[in-house]
Amino acid sequence: MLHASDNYWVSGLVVLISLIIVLNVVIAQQGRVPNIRRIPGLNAIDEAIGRATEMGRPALMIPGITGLGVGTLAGLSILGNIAQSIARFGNKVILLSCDPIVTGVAEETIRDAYTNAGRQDLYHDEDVRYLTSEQFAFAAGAAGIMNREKPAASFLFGDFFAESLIFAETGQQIGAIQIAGTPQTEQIPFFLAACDYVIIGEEYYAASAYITRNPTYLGSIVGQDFAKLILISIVLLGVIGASIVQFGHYHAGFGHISVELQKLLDLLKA
Amino acid sequence: MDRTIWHKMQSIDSRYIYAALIVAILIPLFCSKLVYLNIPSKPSIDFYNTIEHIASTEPNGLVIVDGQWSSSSRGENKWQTQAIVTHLMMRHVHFATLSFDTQNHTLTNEIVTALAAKYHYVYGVDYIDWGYRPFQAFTAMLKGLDTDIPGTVVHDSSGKPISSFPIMKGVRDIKDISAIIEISPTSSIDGWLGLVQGVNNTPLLYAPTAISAPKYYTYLDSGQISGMLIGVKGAGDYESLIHQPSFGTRATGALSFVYALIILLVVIGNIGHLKLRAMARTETEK
Amino acid sequence: MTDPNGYLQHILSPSLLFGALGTIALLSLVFKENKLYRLFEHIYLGLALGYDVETTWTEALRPQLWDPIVHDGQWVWVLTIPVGLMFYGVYTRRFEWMSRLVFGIFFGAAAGTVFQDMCQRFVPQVRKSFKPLVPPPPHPGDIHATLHAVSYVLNNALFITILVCVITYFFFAFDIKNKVLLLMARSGRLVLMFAFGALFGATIMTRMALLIDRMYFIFVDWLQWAPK
Amino acid sequence: MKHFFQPINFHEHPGAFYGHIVLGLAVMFGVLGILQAVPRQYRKWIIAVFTFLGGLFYVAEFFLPAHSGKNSLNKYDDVVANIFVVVGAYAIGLGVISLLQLHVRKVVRTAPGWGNSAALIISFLGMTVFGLLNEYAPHRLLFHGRLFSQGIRVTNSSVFDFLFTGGIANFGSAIFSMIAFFIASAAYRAFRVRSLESSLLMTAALIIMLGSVGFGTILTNWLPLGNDPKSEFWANFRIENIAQWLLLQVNTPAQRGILFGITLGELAMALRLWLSLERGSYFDKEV
Repeated sequence: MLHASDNYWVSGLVVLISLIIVLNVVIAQQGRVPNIRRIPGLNAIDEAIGRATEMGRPALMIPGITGLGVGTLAGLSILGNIAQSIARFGNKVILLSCDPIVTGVAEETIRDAYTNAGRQDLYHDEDVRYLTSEQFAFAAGAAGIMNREKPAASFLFGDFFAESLIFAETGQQIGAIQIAGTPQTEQIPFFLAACDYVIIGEEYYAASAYITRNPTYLGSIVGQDFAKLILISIVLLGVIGASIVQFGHYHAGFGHISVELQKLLDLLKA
Repeated sequence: MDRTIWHKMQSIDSRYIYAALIVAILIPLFCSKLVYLNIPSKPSIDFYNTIEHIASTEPNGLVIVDGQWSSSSRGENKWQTQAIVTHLMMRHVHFATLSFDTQNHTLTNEIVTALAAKYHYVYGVDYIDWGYRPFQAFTAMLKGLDTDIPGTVVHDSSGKPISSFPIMKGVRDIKDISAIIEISPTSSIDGWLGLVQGVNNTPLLYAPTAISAPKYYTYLDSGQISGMLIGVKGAGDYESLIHQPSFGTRATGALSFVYALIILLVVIGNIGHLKLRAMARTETEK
Repeated sequence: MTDPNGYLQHILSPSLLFGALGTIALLSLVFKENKLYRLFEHIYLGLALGYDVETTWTEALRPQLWDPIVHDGQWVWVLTIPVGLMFYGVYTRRFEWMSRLVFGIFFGAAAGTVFQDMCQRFVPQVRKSFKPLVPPPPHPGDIHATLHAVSYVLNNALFITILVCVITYFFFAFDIKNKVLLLMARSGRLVLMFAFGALFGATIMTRMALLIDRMYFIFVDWLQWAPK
Repeated sequence: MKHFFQPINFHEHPGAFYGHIVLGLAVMFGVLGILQAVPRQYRKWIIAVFTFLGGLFYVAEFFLPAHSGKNSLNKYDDVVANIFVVVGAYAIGLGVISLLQLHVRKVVRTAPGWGNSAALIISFLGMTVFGLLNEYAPHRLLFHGRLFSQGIRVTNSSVFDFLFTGGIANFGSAIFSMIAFFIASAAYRAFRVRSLESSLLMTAALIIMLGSVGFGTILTNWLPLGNDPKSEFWANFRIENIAQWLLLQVNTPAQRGILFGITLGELAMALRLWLSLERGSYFDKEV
């Protein structure tokens, strides 16, 4: 499906969901700020930061291994909020980046975090390091740095792939508290096995809302929940429709209805 | 409470685990005479039976062997390729190799030429190498194979027109192809499923890495894929089916040792954990 | 060893020796971080960065900037240079905001493709979830017709139940008090754990095959101690 | 105006060629100068406008009605894609400066570990130089002589092959295979009957493992393979078929459920980015 005009029902559904999200963001920005449920993994962030400060060891951050995409930007947003708390505790951050542009954005994000916390004196250029764009060379470099700098806390938020277990298991073996999240669901089993706290699926995109309680994020979450309601009802209606169509094979009387219903079901066929 | 046996059982140092893992791999690597308990899985048997059926019913049938793997997944795909090509040559089935990855073209050729010498397979008569095409041409080539194979492939890897070879006599389009074999770590088989398999219901055989196999079980159920060699165990299965044990068999043996080690470790860890929990509970009850 | 000189030459052939020493050094990290690992870690990072730079020229800048300008006279591509320089505002205080400007353009581009991605990749998944709870008419001559019908309906019912329960777990803003919904959310998380366990198990074989292949590279390809 | 941007043959009109370049650059730097001169409080608004424009092309290209698969913007797809590739490629310097700055400083100050930093810099220069030489003059002979009583010829491409196939490819496989070690230790530690969730994680993993290896499938090998219709029912209870059923009927809907949530999260994040509604330390900063 290259263009919206290929199937107006599909693109219409996406536009409807987009409008619902934007509407809820605007509503929340005008004061009606909703509340959201607890996300277990994220309560541990303060505990991890406290521990790192007590032990006088830095905190490690990795914003995933892809370029500037929506997943990486969500990760940087979370890491920026965490860095601000770390700065307030007067501790050091080491952020390892796998993409030149992400390095530039990360440098500004961490520098702003320290400035907002009034501790720009603690921020050094070497705290944000670009290693390489090659997946496994980056993993080798990160594992080496983790073993040598021995961070007490490790925050892994972004797009991770096969190398995810190298970061997580290395962090576990140097005794760091690890909190991880990624939109790549195939890697969540490995974070579950090796990290202390893991945020799963859409919790990744709800993390910033949960940490900052910012109206824009909270409004967006409400919009996403409404969208989920719509999708669930579409699926259930589809299941009922498909069942009736199947039932039509047994009763001739249903023949006409099932043809119409089949057309309705195929509206969402890209 | 000094470190009791139960503590030790639930917190074995990782380095001992890694040393045991290396030993579990090296034993089969060095002892090629060891006999391994291996039961071929049903998808492997279906793969084998499909080739056997072609060998007995279509003596001049042509099979396409498409390779998309490179050295990064040679640990699984190399041994699958070797077992498949061995079987094709044993049963004197004609085949044409094709690659959409430069490294694959050299790696596959190394395997085929080595086996061709052993089975006296003649280039141009028993087998042919359609050569390498850039991946950007993948979709266009697949569509072309449906209707006009000589026009789409045009020349073999050495540049000679393929219609000049005896093996290609009478091969016009996909109806003249007995089966398609896809050996790949990626989901490139989606192209064959979407553009070629349905045209003439040509049997499609797939040799993926173990990690990408689950996505395609649905196609096994629906019959769109006729057989599947899953990872290096698929290669081991196939070697035992054609009674030609090679490294695939030993690698499958190593897999069995490694899995046994992991399951043993999980059991030990749980025994230690449950015992300590029971002791702690009796402690609190006192 | 039939021919010691030949064997020595094989062992010491540069490419093979470099690869084998690097493999041993890098894998030694699992036991303990050591000097040899550190050296090959830095060599690997240097090589990878060098390769980044080389491929940036050969696969991006030469074919899409240099050749069009020099060979096809498309001088207009030179105008991308000032935009590219804006990145380097990050190193100055005065032009720092300029780097945000060009980063912003990239944010916009990353966001702009989301509509097509959702229509092309996601909505078909919604469509494929319309699984009927009424079995299809049986194939003629199928002795297990009722069995197939029952398994068809049960499998589809299970599929839809799991799908809806997992989605229910990801509700954040609605304060779920209703008992049934709470149960669905809780069971959604449990099914997720079960699915993640299955995913973990399905990944092991490929990862182990990689280590077996590295052992093959060291003990068969290089040292030739183990049989081929 | 459009004529101004037309290609100019460098050999026939060198003057016009350079003239257009100088004029074009002057205009570009002029625009940047104007942007720089704009009062500080408008800068955030300018960034928002450029972010919106950055995304507008792809949104418009998708939503403009297409006739027989094409709409008026499709002919610019390649040009826009190339612009992002070329401008993005310029950022490589950010990476090189960030990495080399750290290591060159270490070497200059002979700080501890400077030897490794020197090795990094030498490898970097080696791969860059021989990578490019391999592109432009692969077969140039660098050295030939005798080693181990055999003549050897060293060319640019053989040095590149030493660094790439010998180095990068093997090192990549070595690090990739390290994951096998970590899977074993992670499984040992995580698969414990500690809670209902970890028990479920363990059970599913063990079923899949037993279903994919020899000694596992033997547990249910007494059941029929299921080739003929009569034995088809019992074949379902073979462990490899249970494993396959788990991956098909439990894992797939669970993954799809996650996908529903994640895709909505991506859409919401993308909308906030595109419309500059995003908040957080990077976006709230006064510029």
